[in-house]
Amino acid sequence: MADDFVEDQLSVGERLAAEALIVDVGTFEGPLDLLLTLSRTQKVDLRQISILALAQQYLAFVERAKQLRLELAADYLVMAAWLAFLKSRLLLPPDPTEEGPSGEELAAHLAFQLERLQAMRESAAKLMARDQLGRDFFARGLTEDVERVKRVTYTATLLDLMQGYARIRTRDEFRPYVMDRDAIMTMEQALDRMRRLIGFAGDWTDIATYLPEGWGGEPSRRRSATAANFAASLELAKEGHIEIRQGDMFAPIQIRRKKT
Amino acid sequence: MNDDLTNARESLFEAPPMGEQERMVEAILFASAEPVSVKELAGRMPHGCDPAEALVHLRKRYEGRGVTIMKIGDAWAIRTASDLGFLMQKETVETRKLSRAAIETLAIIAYHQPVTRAEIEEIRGVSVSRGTVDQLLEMDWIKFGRRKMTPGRPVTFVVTQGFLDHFGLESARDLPGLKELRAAGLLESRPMPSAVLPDDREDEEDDFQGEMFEE
Amino acid sequence: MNDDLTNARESLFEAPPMGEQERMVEAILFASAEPVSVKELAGRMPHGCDPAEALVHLRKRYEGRGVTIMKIGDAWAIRTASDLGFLMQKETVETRKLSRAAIETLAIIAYHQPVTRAEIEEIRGVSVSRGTVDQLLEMDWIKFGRRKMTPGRPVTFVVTQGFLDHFGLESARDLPGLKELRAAGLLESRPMPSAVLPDDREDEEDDFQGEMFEE
Repeated sequence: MADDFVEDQLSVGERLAAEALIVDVGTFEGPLDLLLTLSRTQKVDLRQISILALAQQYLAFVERAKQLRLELAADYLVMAAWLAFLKSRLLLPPDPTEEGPSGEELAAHLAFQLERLQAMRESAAKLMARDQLGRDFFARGLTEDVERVKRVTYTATLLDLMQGYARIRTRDEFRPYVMDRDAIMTMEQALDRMRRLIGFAGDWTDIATYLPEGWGGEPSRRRSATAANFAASLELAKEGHIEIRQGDMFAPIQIRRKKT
Repeated sequence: MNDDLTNARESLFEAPPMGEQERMVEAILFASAEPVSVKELAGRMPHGCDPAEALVHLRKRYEGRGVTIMKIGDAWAIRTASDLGFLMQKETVETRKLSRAAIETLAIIAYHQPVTRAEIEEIRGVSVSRGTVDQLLEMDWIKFGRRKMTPGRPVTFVVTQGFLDHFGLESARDLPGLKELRAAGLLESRPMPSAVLPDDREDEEDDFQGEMFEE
Repeated sequence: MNDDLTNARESLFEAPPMGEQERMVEAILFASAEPVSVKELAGRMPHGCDPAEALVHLRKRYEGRGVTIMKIGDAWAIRTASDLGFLMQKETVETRKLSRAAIETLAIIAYHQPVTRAEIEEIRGVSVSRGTVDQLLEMDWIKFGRRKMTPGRPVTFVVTQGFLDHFGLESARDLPGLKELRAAGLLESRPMPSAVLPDDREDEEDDFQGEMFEE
């Protein structure tokens, strides 16, 4: 009689608690959080918690939520299904043919997860209870910034120097090509001139003597005119107008009109 | 064989006396709001100085004073004694209130570091929102650590010097209750006994693979 | 007439010992972003404190230390000891390439020394800025040579021993000529009949070739 009364009282109390939880359902951070909250009603160390009792509490909670037509998020229902499975494993005698971990192993892991989450919550609270910078202890208010003194040193390599010099000294060479024509004699020019002169070349004559006036002095001009004259001579020889000979290596090249 | 060279150098640039070095460290630490590493101290002090030794002396000198010399990671800073915080209402900075999720995530990172996002989610039993991680990153309390050498090479999170500085910790080893947690095995990552916890995605995959091979 | 009240209060709230007051002043001065007046100190410290006296003690304590307690106007602050100001500087040395104008000017001086500014400008085809010459003088790569015995007696520039040391040259005469530069591929331009300066070593060889054809 008295026992029944107490039990009734408890069940009323439990029902109220369950309803209070359901009202709070939005504040739970998922099924594990809810399980941790439920486990507190067992008023025992988490290491001695009855996972079976906890599973029953959770399933009762979900049942109650259903009756109240409360939408529970999917993960709550997944957890309910899993706990129902766990419950059956814990209650039934172990089936030796069944694969996988035993109900006890699964229960132990869930207990571990709950204990770990609880431990992290407590640690977080301890951490936040510590003296904090800017609240309990303070950094220097009047800091002196480290002044960055930048010293710049300049450097150059010998290569830079030589390239720089070469750049200045060859600047003139970058003028348009046509501007340098005064130092260039083309083969056509030479040929033109030699055709006119060749009639007078009855005897062997050094090709250098055919250089036009003003092209024998400055090296660049002389080089160009020499080359043009030589090329023109070859052309005239090919046409059969003259003959060419050279006595020795580096000896003067001589031409004369071909006797016809 | 390098000793000769070292000795030669030392005689060439004689370091200032230790008392002077202590003054220098004192001046540098006083001037900075941020912790200063021993390396940086050495870099700013004259050649041949031993800031580590100077710090030992300096630390002793400030014991019980209104400010203390604190070690934060591998750096040093001067902070006011925490029993005098009540004098500092004017300097108190209102810190942004952190959500419960952010505080728990921070604690998990601090106690379990280096830790992956999946591991944080396993411990908390819910997914970690991007905003939470972003907020902690922004506060410079956490940073990315090395990638884990597990499939997918996930990034990990670790706490920063700023975190240590904020909570007055010399290192993450000094976190309150760390030893007890470790002794209780609560910092181990213990896998689910090979089966199906609904929110454990990794295990599901493992099981799937296991089944494939078993069949 | 107020004394009675004050006394009554003082006995009611006993002021902390002077050592504690000193700690408080130390912490406040340390954490404050601005110098703090005695009045403000008194306002922040517990009733009955005597910050002025605490300051006397604190000041003495910091005598000869790396930081000093300084009076600024009618307020107090902790500041770096004046002899340690050099620690608040961090010198970074940055090495930059010499500007093109400076290199060209330097090259002309090296190849044509002693050379006047007007001559440099003639060769470069552009005016030489004072800054460029000053920079080279400052680097100790050029110096003033003898004045030219021409109207106006202009100063000349020559390269220094520092210049030779930097470029690893025995003398400026060791500088490679245009011909060698070309052989080394330093001149991209085709070997063209160039407007040569009479002192150009290259010409010696050109002439030699020319003579071949003359014979």
